[in-house]
Amino acid sequence: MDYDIIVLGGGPGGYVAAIKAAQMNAKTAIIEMGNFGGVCLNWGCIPTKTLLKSAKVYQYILNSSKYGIDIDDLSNVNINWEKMLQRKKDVVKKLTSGVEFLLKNNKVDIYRGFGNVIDKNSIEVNGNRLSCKNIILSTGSSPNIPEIPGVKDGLKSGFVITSKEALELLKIPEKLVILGGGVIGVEFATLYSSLGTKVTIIQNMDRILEFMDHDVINEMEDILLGLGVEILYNTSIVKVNKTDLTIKDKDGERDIDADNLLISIGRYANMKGLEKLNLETYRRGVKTNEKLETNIPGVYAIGDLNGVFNLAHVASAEGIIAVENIMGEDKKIDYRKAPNCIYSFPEMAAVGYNEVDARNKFKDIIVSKLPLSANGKALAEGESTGFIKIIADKEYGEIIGVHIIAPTATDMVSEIVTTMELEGTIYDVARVIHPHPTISELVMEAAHGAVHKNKDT
Amino acid sequence: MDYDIIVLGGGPGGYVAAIKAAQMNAKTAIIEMGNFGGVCLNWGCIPTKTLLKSAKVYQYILNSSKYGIDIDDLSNVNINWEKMLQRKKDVVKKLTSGVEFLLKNNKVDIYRGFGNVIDKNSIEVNGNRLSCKNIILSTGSSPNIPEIPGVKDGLKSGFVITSKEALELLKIPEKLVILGGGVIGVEFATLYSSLGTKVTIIQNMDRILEFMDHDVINEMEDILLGLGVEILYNTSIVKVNKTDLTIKDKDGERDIDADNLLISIGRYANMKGLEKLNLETYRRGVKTNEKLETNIPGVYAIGDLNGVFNLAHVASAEGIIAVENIMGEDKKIDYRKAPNCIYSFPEMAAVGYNEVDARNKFKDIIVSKLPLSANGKALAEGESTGFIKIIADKEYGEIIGVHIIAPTATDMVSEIVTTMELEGTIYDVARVIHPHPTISELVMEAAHGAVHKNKDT
Amino acid sequence: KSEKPSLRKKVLATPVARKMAKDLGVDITLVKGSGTMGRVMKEDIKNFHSSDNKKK
Ligand SMILES: Cc1cc2nc3c(=O)[nH]c(=O)nc-3n(C[C@H](O)[C@H](O)[C@H](O)COP(=O)(O)OP(=O)(O)OC[C@H]3O[C@@H](n4cnc5c(N)ncnc54)[C@H](O)[C@@H]3O)c2cc1C
Ligand SMILES: Cc1cc2nc3c(=O)[nH]c(=O)nc-3n(C[C@H](O)[C@H](O)[C@H](O)COP(=O)(O)OP(=O)(O)OC[C@H]3O[C@@H](n4cnc5c(N)ncnc54)[C@H](O)[C@@H]3O)c2cc1C
Repeated sequence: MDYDIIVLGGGPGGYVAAIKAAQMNAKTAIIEMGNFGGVCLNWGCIPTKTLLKSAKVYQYILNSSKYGIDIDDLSNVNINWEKMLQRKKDVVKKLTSGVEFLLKNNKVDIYRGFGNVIDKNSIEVNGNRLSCKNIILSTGSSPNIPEIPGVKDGLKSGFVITSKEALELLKIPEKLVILGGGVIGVEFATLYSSLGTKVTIIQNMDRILEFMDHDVINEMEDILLGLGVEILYNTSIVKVNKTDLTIKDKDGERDIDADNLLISIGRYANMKGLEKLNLETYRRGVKTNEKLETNIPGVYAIGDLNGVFNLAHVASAEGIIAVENIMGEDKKIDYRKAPNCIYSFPEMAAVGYNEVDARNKFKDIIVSKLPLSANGKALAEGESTGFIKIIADKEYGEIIGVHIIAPTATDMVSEIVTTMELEGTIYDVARVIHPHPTISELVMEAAHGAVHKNKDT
Repeated sequence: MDYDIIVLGGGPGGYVAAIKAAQMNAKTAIIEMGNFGGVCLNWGCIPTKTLLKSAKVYQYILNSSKYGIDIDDLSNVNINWEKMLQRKKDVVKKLTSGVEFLLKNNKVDIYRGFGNVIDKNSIEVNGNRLSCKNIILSTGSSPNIPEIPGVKDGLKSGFVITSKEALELLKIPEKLVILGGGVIGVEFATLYSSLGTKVTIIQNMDRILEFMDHDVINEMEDILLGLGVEILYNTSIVKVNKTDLTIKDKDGERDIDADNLLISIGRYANMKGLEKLNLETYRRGVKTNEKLETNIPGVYAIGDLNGVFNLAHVASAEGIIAVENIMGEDKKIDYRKAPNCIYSFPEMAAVGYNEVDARNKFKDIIVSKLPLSANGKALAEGESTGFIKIIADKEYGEIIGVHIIAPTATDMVSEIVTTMELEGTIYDVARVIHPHPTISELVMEAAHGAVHKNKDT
Repeated sequence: KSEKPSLRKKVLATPVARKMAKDLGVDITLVKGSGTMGRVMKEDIKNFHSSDNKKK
């Protein structure tokens, strides 16, 4: 046996798993055909957030008068797109080389090339066959491309793009159409409309962000409209032409033009190189149990490949759990305690049940919601759009869901995830002395509100 | 008896106490001679943070090129000081009227005027004597003024100012000298140096932020120096002249000039109107026990008046505990779980023990520290100055102190305060799935680091 | 001094577990915790209670 564990794919699932394995003294190898960090560091989480920060600064400049700063003529302010992209490249480079350093430092053997799984104990890479006791598959996902006439030609000509190309356009489009109002669609709508692009989202149902809490959906729609984004509901694309597209809604068909059409309608699991394993799959990817094991003993599937949550931190958490299980521990993943975020302006962060699901699942729940406009720090920051909503079960007051829209929502939600991990209640959170003035005081006040409501009934 | 509880002073201690009392069905009155919200809403927490946000936006504009935004000529960018002050006024007004609304809404009787305490069961206001079973004193604090020759005249002429005047200067000073390198001094140094003022801090010892963790002190010094602030250590003011001052250090005396001298060397408890009670006091104010009761049964003292921590959220927490104790519950304040913050660029937030105190108090501790430059979100934001440091006791891994310098530190620290409230350990926090990319991931990673260190030894 | 031997050791438990133990009359010090560092979780109280009931 060459290795105790071979990890296939060096994204946030794979590289975290490999480091964990090595730290637990397993002889470990990782195989990566592209760049370490996978989609997340190279074309996902990090590059989008880097550009979004630039867009946020640009928005501050456009709105500076509100803060008491006068700019004589806004035509003096210009986006230097090349520089923005360069900053993104620099950040990505720093982080990906950091990952490679960490892998080497932890004595993980690195193989660069396409890994072809021969059977559950061997993988071929660059003509060499490596043997191993266990395999962790973390090959990630790729964007779905719909079968719409003209899309293939559009992809070739560069008119149709995926999130990857949207991060390295030669120039900022004047008009961008986004097919799909999920998290990625919403983030790109935020990014480009903040930079001055006229953005249209085409959505095949009557709302965006399908699985989110309805209050989040409603507020996020308002936020996007406020940025000037147009959202076409119950609309589909019939045909993609050279520089425009034909859409269809209940009133019939019409053409709209665009500089680019961004496709963001979900992702499919990367199964290339895994064919020989005969893995059991389901709609979203490779089927796994709570321990992240596939139908083949000793073979684990983590991250976007199993498709439960397409989120980097979930991939990493799964990677650690898979390794711990291989090393003889008995660990399970609890997807209810995995937060999800949107890096819009303001940000959205949520964890646990949304209100409707909570009502269906629990006998009695308490819902407490407060607007950001009731918060001193939010007013001081001049950013008081948003809310915090806490959902607790009535019996013990245990927190089972939280939904936050706030400028720092993504950093705030960790308080709640930690509380849920420790089975904390609204009574606990209401008592915690939150610093003043902070937006996180609203968490405390919403918890107070929940305690009150529970008394009344 | 007119009232179950009379609250004297309508700051964040008093108004929160009054509302809590009314909500617990006590017949409650509040007496306030100035504006509701006290120092905090009117001349403290809120106005400073409002101006600091404007200053932060100004800094973004000055540094926009780093984010890929070119401004042709920075002379086109001008601070409109009047507008900045107006925004501050608007925010303050909104919040103070909100407080008054809340008091009325909760059926608290409001008396406007100076309250003179006659004895432990009666207070005189506007010539009326109100009787009550319990009194909660929350008269707050005022800035210390040192007995330096020329200071009194300087205060009259407007050359010497306190934090209150520093929030409504007619123009931004070109040169500001700040006496005292505590939290308030550091925040005003941040504010004015960000707006272009040449700031000098005069400190009578060899470091700023006396009681903070030494890593915080060192990093904060670097941050201030980076903003162009000059810090004169082991220096004192000998004499204040009309437009300059004479300072003294080990090399002797010399004159430095300034547009203003800001005094921020701590605050003293407001005892006016309390004389007849014969309250026991100590160096920092009125002496209280863990239940917030003074030496006089039925009389409680909260907030800056007892001076344990001069922090608004501590005042509010004490107010609630005082009320609960009056209403027959048995509650105690735990100051170790009260966070403290500095709204510098980046922010600082801490809770619990600093490293040196932790070493003295506990037999064995674990310290885990990570720089912000190791964090993807911080790099994406272009704001990677700072660190997070977790201190845990070795036996259970319970978290006993955390020190954070980060752009969102003040919102991040609540995760740790909650963890401490729930007696969480480094093992728990390390397992919590923190969203990616966020700065709060560093909390998880520092906890991981602590777990590792604990294994090694 | 040794009236409550089970209280000698500090029990790490979640707020929900503590409340549930109180409601169900379970002595939390007797429950083996499944959480990190042996923290007693609500699941542990539930399991302890139902197996306790079966014994009776
Ligand atoms: C635009 C965008 C923004 C996003 N933003 C966020 C966000 O803010 N937060 C968040 O949590 N998630 C975000 N995501 C999702 C996140 O990027 C993914 O969930 C995450 O990257 C999944 O990690 P993974 O390790 O499973 O797979 P991937 O990151 O896809 O990595 C898989 C790796 O395996 C390699 N590989 C595949 N097959 C083979 C093979 N046969 N041999 C060798 N190597 C192989 C690939 O080259 C790749 O490097 C975003 C995604 C996109 C597209
Ligand atoms: C510049 C500055 C910035 C600050 N920033 C922060 C921060 O960011 N975060 C933080 O937590 N803390 C901050 N503080 C501290 C915070 O403001 C105080 O800790 C807080 O206001 C104390 O609340 P209090 O209710 O005890 O007293 P106060 O806020 O001082 O209120 C006392 C009230 O009592 C009234 N009063 C007094 N005597 C009488 C009487 N005899 N009759 C009738 N009315 C009376 C006064 O008019 C006043 O309204 C800051 C302070 C300053 C000066």
